[in-house]
Amino acid sequence: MASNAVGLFRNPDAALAAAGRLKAAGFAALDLISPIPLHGVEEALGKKSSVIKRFTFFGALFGGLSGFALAAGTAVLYLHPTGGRPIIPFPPFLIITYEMTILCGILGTVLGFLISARLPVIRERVYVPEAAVDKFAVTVSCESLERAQRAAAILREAGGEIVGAASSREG
Amino acid sequence: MSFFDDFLAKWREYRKPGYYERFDYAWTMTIDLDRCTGCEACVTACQAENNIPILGEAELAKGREMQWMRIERYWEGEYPDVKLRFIPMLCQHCDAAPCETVCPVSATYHNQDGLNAQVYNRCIGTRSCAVYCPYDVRYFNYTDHQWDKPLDEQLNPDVTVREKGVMEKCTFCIQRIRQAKDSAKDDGRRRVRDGEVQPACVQSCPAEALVFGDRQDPESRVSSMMDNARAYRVLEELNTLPSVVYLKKVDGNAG
Amino acid sequence: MQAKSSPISYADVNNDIVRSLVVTGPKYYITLAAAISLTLICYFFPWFYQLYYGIGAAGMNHPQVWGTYLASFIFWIGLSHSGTLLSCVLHLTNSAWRKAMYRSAEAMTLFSLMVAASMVAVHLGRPWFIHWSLPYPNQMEMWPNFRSPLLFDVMAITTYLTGSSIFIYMGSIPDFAAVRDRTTGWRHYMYRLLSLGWRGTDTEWHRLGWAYTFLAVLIIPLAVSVHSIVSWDFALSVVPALHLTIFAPYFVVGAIYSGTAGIVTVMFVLRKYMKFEKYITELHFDNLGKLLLALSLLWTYINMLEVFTGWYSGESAELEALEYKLFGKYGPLYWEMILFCAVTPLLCMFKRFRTSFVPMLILSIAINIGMYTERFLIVGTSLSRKYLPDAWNSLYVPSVVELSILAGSVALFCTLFLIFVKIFPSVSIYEVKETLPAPEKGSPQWQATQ
Amino acid sequence: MAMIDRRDFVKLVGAGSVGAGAGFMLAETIKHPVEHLIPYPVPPEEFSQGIATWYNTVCSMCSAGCGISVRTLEGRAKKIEGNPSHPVNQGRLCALGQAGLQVLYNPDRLTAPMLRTGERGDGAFVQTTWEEGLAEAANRLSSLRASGQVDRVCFLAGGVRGHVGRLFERFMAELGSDRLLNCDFGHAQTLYTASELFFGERQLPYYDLENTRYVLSFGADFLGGWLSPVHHSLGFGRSRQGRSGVRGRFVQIEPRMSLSGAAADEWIPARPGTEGILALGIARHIVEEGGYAGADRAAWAESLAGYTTERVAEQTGIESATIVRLAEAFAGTRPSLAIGGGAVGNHTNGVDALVAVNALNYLAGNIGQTGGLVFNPVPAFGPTARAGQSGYRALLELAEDARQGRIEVLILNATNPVFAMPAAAAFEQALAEIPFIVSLSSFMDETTALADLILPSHTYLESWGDDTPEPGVGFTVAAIAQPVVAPLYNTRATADIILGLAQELGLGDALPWASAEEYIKASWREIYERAPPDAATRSFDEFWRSVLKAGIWGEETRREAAAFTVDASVIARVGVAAPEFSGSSDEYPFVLHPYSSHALHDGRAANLPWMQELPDPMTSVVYGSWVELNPATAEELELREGDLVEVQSAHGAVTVPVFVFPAIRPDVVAVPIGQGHSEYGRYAKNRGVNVLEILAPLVEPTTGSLASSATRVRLVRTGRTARIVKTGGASRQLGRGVVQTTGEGASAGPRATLKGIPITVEPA
Repeated sequence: MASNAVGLFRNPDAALAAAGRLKAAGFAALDLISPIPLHGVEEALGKKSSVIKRFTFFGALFGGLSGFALAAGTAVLYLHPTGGRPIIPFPPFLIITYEMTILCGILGTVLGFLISARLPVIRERVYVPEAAVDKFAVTVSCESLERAQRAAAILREAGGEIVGAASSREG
Repeated sequence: MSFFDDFLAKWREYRKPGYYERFDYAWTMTIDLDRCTGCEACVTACQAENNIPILGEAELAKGREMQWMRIERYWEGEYPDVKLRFIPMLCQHCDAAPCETVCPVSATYHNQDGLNAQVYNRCIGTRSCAVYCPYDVRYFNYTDHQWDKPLDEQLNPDVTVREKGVMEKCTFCIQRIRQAKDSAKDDGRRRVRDGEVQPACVQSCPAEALVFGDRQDPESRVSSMMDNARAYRVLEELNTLPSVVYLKKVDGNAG
Repeated sequence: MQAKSSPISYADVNNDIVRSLVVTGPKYYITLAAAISLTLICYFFPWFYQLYYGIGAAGMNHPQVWGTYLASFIFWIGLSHSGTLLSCVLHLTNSAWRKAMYRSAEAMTLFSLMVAASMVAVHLGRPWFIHWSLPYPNQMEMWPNFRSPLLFDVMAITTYLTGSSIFIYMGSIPDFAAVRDRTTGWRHYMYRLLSLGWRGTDTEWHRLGWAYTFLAVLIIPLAVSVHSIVSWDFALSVVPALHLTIFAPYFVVGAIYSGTAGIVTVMFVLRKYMKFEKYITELHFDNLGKLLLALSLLWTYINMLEVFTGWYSGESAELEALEYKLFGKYGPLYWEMILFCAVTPLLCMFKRFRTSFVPMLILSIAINIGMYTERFLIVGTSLSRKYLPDAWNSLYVPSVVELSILAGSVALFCTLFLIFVKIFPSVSIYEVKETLPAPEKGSPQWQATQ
Repeated sequence: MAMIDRRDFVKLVGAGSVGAGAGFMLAETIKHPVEHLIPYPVPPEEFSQGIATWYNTVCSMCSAGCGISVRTLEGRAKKIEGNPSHPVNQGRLCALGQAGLQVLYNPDRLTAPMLRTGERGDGAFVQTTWEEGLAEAANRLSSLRASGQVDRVCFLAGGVRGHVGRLFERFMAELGSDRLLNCDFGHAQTLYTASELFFGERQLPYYDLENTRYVLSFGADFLGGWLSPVHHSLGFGRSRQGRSGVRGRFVQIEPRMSLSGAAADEWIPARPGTEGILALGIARHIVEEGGYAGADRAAWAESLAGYTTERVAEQTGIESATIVRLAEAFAGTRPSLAIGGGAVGNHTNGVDALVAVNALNYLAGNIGQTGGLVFNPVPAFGPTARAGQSGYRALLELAEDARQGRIEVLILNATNPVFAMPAAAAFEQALAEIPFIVSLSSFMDETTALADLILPSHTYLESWGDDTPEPGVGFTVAAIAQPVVAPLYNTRATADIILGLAQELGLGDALPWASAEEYIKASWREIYERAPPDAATRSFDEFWRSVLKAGIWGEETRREAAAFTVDASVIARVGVAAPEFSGSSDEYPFVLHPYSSHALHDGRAANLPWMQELPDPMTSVVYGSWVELNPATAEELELREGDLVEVQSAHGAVTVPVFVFPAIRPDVVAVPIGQGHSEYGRYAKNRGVNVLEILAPLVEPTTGSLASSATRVRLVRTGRTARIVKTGGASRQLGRGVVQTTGEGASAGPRATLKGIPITVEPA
């Protein structure tokens, strides 16, 4: 039965510090909820690497190819005489290619973002509304209530405003 | 995957050199400016043959004339040594037509006779072809045109009546070309004879200034006319390669 | 920096912006009603009449087959050019003053793009077949002609519309989340959907940062390409005054120029009527003013080039077209354009001018009038002076229908924008917070949000 | 969205209905009127779907008498083209001829007989039946016959040729009245008289333009509207580029550049009315220095002594050098051809001037030569009605008689004198005095509007008839006119009306034919009998069918170039007086040059939309009238295009917009004839001005025809302006090489090399 602990902090540094301590104490499943993107998160919770750039790249690649295929394919499959002009003129078709590259690049990026950020959310997760205004919350999800209470203790001594530990439906 | 095979097959076919340069005919019109008197018989002939609407004074005052064949007139010199030059201006059926590339829906394209064809029911009326045409020979239906009854009984059933929002232009009387081809087929001939098909303007020209034919046939009259030293094309520097060839007017000295 | 002028706390930001969404006075409803009815009367009814009568309802003739509809199209596309583009550039260069204004700037992009797209439909002779310009499987055995500059347009605008709407949406996901927590009823549901269940965890922020940056990188070249392509509708023809290599940069600069002026206008309106004095300050107008100055100089330079090269060629076609543009029936309009777009913006050399709001508003409107004139001159005069002098027969005068639709398109834009400010946080909550100092222990606002 | 309260609901409904309304409106607005491709559910059996039938007949739009082939589909006439086997137009046709379809299908045609109900001229008519109409007319005529006043019946026929014209003559003869007047405004009466005076026969010679090498045209717009434009154009084209190595040259002498002037190598604006003097100046130079070696040289020298180059130069305003140059070129180039006509014949010295032109041909030895003047044989049906044209003077007499009450009944056919006569002639007022006017016109023209009884004729495309072209083509030709479509309305062929009238009057035994068709068929028997081979080989019916098929019949009757000599008396009376003008030159500084419009001819085509929309060849103006001014004149008077000016003569004034015309003498203003109808259908009515109204009633003494070019006018600015609707724009090339020119003999140069995509055509 899983449980989690939440600690609210007034300012980002305290929250970061708390998070650092928890990590040191071996708590892995940390979430640092903040109203603004925090700097120095990497230092506290370790490096994050993102797969988005791959989505962007392959999206763009796919877009480029399909763009040219679209133009060239149309020209070939729906061919009519061009009065001596080439069936597949590169300069104009490169423009189509270019646009499609960017279009699919953008769509790929969005896809990458949603997947890597695990959005949209289907199931409820721990959330602290104040953290969308001016609080900084650290949430830890643990496998047992005991560990949750330990985490709560750490949070409290790290100067957490409101600290709570509870078991949740979430497994 | 049949689609892909189909694509490849066609692709190989088209990449054969000269596929898209191989035409059935290369219809050409030559206009001898030394014969042209500017009588405008061709204008009325075209209007009668191609169901060109009667616009009325108000539309014409807005500058929306629609006669596919028009006579342009240019003055030279000052009184009393003044000369007036006429030149019949119609769709030049360019081989490298700017209007064809710009049409987003391929409503105008180069057909297998080397004609610059306009597909009325495909046209969505962007009017960009008229912008790209250096000869200003494309005319737009700014509204639905009516014929006071019973004038509509004259309308030529071989030619459609264009609706509002559609671009139209000279077709070299494509309906006549088609009829000539059919009759050639009926007679078991493979090709249309020279002079067998004449657009309305050519047919009517009282001074025989207009000649129409297939320039690929070395015996045709247009070929011989194109060999004339006076042959030139209007705005040749634009490299649109028109199928209408003019013969220079001769400035004679009457002395 | 706002801290200097007035101490704002994180909570204030939320309060103000949520208020701007939920608290709505009668003034807003009156404005909205006015905008909507104007749109109907000036835009849709004339358009229906035109559909019934044919394009003849407009004043175009032969060979002047293009008119104000296309001019408006370019104008709106141009107006769309600063919002997202500027936002991207500033995001990448990481300049703080962007943060308070970029949201509404991007909205401007979005809506002017929509209006522009609608102008295409108005311009067409048979708009009920407009879908033929899209590649879709059909019975006609025909697909669009990808050689056509107009089809480049279709592609470019679709891409740009998609790109900029995604960009603005992504940027506001955290704000939707913030608003979600503070709203009730249907609004709550709406924002819950829009925010995709955003929580604001460090991971989410990290991913958003990456994606946002990638989008910015992709959208900048896109925006440049879009207006280049618009310019190619003209430059790829063989019409004397349009067949110019400089057209693409000319259009892009012009677009950013008028777009930036548009931002100034929008900023002013937001600041005044949405009570955002705290967030939109002299600083923004100062920077925008500098930008306007630079752009106006660039624009003037290209304009001079256009005229000079045309004149220097000494070629009849070029000269006639040029002469008609400068001294023809529409000559006065040309000089009006020069006055509005090349002369008056020089006032931005003075900081006092840049930082005073009303003058900047007037300037920005003047610039956009001038820029519309430029587009009208490009579309409305060049075709009257093509190669065959015998065809130069009649002057193109925009008809009542055209002018009404032009006015109506403005109303349409306003309508869209008015709806926007009630749905989107028109100032970015979290990015504004980023510019604020982090809250301290015992800060008084804590109780406030209990 | 949880729940919707009433207000939201109302909002939604509102939005929805707006959307629906928009959609509906859209659907409505883009609807296109339904066109029925096949108009007949049950087609008549004479046509088969989609296959055209061609009928050969004769064009009646002008007096040239071209042969036409009419393409008919589903019983409707679709297109008029030239009849290739007709020697006059050889398959070609002018704009006016092709517009004949709009005469047939004109929306403003008279559809049934009508009787006047209200006052004259207020256009109140009531429909009636043919029986009643004919009875009404017959009553009038028979009562006059009874009272022996039948000479008070006047038939005003517009110079209809062929046997229909004959029928009129016979009818009037049987009726016992000799008042048959043929008058057609465009008719070149002076030309006939001139050739009668010089050649001794009252018919026009054939101008062999095709083979000539030098044309000297005095005022004759032979490519525009003069006599037989299509045939002349054919000749012109062939003389220009039809012969290898030879390019016919030609000089046009006229005060205002016409279509022919534009085509000419040189355009010489001589003082109006002095063209004849110029001709004699050239003639004298040919006689004196040109080495004319005829037996009658002395007589000519004596007769032409007065016309020294200097004096002629002084009178005509042309340098002596030019005169000498023209003389030498004309006499030096063989064969050459001098043509006179148009405005030259419309001066007070018209006939003399045209005689002078004939003399020129004689002195250059062009008479009877290929490429010169060729005499025509007697027309197939003998001398035609047109030869007996009665001109302006006859109409004045008619008007006078009418005023004196000496005219009881006036029958009008294919003529519109109220429009064509100057206001000074007070013809309209005279008509008011005539108790009973019958009009056979197909349209409600100005004269028909004054009629008491209208018996509308078929148009020429619905009628039977025949024709001999004028001028002839050098050999005997007769063309048949046949209906190409079933009659559209309750109208009758003119001949049928006359025959019906004859029946009513009991002249049946003299005019026994049941119908026009029968009459024409009967009259062609004599043609049939004239041709023995035909008579021998095939029956008349076969002959008849072949003629109907070909539309033309001819016989090789060229007159051999007999040595033609002029009688001394003729030589003695050769001479051209200075032209007279109405109005003093200081009060009326400009000579008015009215010319028949290219499209509208003399106004008869003003009701044809195609012709109204045909840009004037010289000015590109459509719909409406204008006055042409030399640029210098316009500058002097500070007038610009579109300024409305009042053109005032001593006999009236018209208000027209100015058109600055580069090729007109500064002392001449020109106004086209044809517009300014007060009736004549929706396309013609109240459009432009009718310049004929203000002409002075001066006549050419010999023929009594109207000297229509002899009026002086002044221009008074009104200060108002009017938009001249025209299709043409800038009138200069600006060095863009649109129309390119080259020197003579270029055709012999190296072959042109035209760049092109190497398009390969599928091998046969």
